[in-house]
Amino acid sequence: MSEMQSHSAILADKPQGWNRPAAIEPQNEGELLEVSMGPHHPSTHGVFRMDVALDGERVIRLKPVFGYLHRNHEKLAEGQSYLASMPYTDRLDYICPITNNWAYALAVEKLIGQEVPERAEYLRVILGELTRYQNHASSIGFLIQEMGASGTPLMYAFREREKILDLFEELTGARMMVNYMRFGGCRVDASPGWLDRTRKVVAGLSGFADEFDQLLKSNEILMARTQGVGVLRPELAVNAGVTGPMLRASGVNYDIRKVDGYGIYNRFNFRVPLGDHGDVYDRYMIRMLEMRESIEILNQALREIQPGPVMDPKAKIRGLRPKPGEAYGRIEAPKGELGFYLISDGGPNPYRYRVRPPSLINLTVLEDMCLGVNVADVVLIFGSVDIVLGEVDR
Amino acid sequence: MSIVFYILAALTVAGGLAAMLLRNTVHCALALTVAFAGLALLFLNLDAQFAGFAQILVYIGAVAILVVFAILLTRGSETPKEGVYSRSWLAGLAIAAAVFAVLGWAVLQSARVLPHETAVPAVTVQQIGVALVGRYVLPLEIVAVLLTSALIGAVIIAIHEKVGHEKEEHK
Amino acid sequence: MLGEGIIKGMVETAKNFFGSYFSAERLTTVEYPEQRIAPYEAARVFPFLVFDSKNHAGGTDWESGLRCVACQICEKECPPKCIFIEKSKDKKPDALGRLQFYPARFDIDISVCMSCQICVEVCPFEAIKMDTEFELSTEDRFGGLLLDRKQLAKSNQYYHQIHPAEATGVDAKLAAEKIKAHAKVKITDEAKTAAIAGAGA
Amino acid sequence: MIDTCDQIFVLLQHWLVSFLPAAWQTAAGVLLSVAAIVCLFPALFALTTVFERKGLARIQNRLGPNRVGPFGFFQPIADGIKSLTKEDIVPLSADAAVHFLAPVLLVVTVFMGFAVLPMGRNMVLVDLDAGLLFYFAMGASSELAVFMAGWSSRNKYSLLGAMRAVAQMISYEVPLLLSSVVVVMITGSLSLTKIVEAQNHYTWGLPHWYIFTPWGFAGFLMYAIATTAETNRSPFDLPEGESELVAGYHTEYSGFKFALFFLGEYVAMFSISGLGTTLFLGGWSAPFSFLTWVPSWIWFFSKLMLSIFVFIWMRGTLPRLRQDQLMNFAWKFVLPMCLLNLMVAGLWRFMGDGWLRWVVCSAILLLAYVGLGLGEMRRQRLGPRSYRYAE
Repeated sequence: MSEMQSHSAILADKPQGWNRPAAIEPQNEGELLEVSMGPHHPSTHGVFRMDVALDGERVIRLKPVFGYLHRNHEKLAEGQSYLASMPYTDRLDYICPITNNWAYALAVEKLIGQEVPERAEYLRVILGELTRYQNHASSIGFLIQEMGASGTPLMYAFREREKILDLFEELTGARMMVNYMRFGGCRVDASPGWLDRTRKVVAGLSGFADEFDQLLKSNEILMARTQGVGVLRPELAVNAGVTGPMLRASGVNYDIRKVDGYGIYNRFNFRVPLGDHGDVYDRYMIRMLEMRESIEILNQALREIQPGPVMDPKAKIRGLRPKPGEAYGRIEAPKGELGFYLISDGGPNPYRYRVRPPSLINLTVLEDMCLGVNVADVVLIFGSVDIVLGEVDR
Repeated sequence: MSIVFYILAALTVAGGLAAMLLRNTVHCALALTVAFAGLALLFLNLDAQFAGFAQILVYIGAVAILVVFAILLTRGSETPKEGVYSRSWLAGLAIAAAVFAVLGWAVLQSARVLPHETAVPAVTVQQIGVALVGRYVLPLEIVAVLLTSALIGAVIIAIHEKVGHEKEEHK
Repeated sequence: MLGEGIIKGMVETAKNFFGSYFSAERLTTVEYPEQRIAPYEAARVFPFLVFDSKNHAGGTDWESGLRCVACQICEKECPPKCIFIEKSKDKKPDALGRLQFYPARFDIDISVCMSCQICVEVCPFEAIKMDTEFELSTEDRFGGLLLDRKQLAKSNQYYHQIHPAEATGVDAKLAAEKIKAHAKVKITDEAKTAAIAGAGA
Repeated sequence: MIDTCDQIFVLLQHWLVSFLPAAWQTAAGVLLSVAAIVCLFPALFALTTVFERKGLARIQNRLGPNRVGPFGFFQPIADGIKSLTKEDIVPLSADAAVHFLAPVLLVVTVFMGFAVLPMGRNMVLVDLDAGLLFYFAMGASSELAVFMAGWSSRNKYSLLGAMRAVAQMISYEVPLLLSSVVVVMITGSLSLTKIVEAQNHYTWGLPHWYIFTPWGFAGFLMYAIATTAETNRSPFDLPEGESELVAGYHTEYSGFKFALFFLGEYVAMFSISGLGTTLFLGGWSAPFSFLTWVPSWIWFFSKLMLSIFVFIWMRGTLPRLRQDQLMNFAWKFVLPMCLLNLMVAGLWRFMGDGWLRWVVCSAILLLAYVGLGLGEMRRQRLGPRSYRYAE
């Protein structure tokens, strides 16, 4: 009871202009059913907790509680060399380690002024888009799983993901903890055989997207469950710093691949799908459409990639001592804007190391989307945010 | 009067008593279900299949569930501290006695009118149906209209309450 | 609408149901203990120490053939700090014939190791490599997972077996270095004699 | 010979009973049949669990259980031993008596339903005049068991699950009854044996099953929807929706009591599929007149297993509805369709033979289906969307 009151006190303290939906006043405080969903609830993607106050099955209050998976990532990184943090970035968003590597490498390269050879850039794009594809596929799978489809779409997604992970393993030696990128390129070169196998896998990916569409796109139950549920208005999304497919599903055209054109993204032709409603269905569909755009980029990259070095021969791997300064490297990770902010004081370790995790920042709007909905929709909205607890808690 | 009748009667009465005397309201409701079941079994014992099964379907399947639902929705499942017995028990007793008197009178009246038959009449469902829409169609329709209007009334009351709450919320 | 989406989905699952009996594309499961897939050459699990069985010191045992010279770079660079090295007091000749320290103790706690391969990358002596052995479960949670240098030592042949292409490259590189070093030694020797001769003259 | 095969279980029972004194024969016969049902359906349950797991696995491109016995078929035995030997945990604050009674009551009521199901020619335990009513009375009582389980556990998830389950079962009881009533209207009897007999005729080798009439088809669809909801199967499995409520009303049950719930659920599925078979799919009658030599019980059980297969198939495909959508669906779509179907069945009865009644009845039902469905979708603003691209 006291916790509830203290929570309403926090609500009252929210700054003006936050555009929070009018807090729903329960008819009778005593009749609220307080349920602590998590940290070992089946649908919280690991160890996440939601303190939910229910009036019947309607959500009156929702307080996200995280930190159960806190591993002190940022402080650890400040105590060790620049290189030693690279394998730890794999473990942030462990569904898509490649993009984490990329963002960190980008930040350090900015800090030390390092150039990246062209073939390495192509490899980064290929791996990054494969990562995006498998992340979107499995996140949709998890979403439908939470809707109660006994895991069928998830298993299909994992079947495709398996093929992509096999490619990762062949190239980098590990399926998930790839530790692939280095400051100034990539760790190992891709063999022509690997590129051929990748082309073969990519050729099969659109068939999988079609299968997924066939299975779910026009399913009436899916529409009934997701359309109009968990609407995120574009103003709120922008104010809260939401990025990635979630922001684009709310209709805001913001894709860092287009905005920054980091790496060599401005060489590729691809479109950015936008949603008009900002509900769970839009988030689902935007991910589906982005998967198809990823296939486009992959086809172009695999066509254009040329032989060459994958690592700048002058680049130092270990013993980096950047000049004092700061750098912010950001990429369009599958979940949103992933940024690494580094301050160097000239020493071998970063003075400050900060991650901007898209999962955490996208999660901050959870309560706003969940107020007033049925408790069954909470897990759905939560699933549509697409988070990985490793990145939220770090 | 066979031994089965006495067992069933004892079950029914025990269920009824427990429904009155138990402290936990949900237990009371469950005990009431036992009484309903006993009654249904009594009907079956009399070879009145339709009445017996209808009793189970309606009373156990619907009424008992509605009772427990109502208890849960009003948060009555916790045992009140000040005891479960109503202070106006005297009035309740009077009403119960009056109802009992009326029922007893009716039973005695009908017993006098009906001829004493030893053989149990075999009543099929079809006969019941024909009787309901034939000879007793008027009472059936009256009851139906009454129930429907009660249903509509309940819905109207519920809608009014909900609208009122929403207005308060908007303020 | 009106249920045709549901029927479409049902058709799709039926296709997958029957497809899984015929198409290996669909049924990707490998029944692990009975069926195994060969690990990729790049696969990495935990590090091991390479020793040359026919080595410079003339010995064939693992101890004298270890390439590691206890420079402790890997210990320093290891992100989770799972490597512990104790430098020897005395020196032994290394692969190039130079006198070097050797690890008196070299422990890796594989319960801490995260298989990141950074030790391999930073090692200038090609002494530490990644193994592909993954069935390492043990009943002893602490002692059993703390590998000492004897457990870590694997022969160069083994290295060739698990990473053939990479090992060949490493061997070639080492051989080139050896030739270079010998040449250097010769040059320095010649220079020395020349200097002595010069001094004499 | 064919007759012997057909009646083999009946003859077996008579033969076994004939060893007893005449006074005991009736009672012994009943006991024997009860024992047969009580043994058969749990065995079928065990088989179904393994089929379900393997079938779902194949739908999801997995292998499914394959470790215990050949192709994993001894898995249910292992599961059974496990659940028997597991500790029976009763939460400290639970209402112990009610907590214990709930699974027992559930299993008892669920098994009672089989008493009136004709599983073959002359194979019915009690041929009640009001058989259908008996069946529904038993089905309705199982709701109480679910409520007792949820309430007595003193767990919020259990209680929410129980409330959902009971609300759902009550709501779908109405369409279930109404969709069955059409059959009663046409047959003019509540006795399930008479209903099967009425369907056991053939024209041009094709059977007169009720599903092959417009009202029967519509009734069967509504019945199928209602049974799926009634047995808490996907897509109506909200009461145990694990992503929301962990396990619903049996969250706090472990060991053998949990196994009883599991058993009760599956046996309810069998019995309600059996009833659907009896009402709409001709019960034990053969699908073609030239196949009537196959024993009747084989037809009954193959139809039963077919419906179980469809249950599993749906579970592998469909996501779950939400509580309010479930209720809306019941009251705004299934119920009106059932009521309309009642009228159509009356029309069918009084229009007499001829093609006209086929056209009229089908047209009415089809129009109502499309109209109601589209109207509902439009009202809730559901539908496929198109997306724009930013270049």
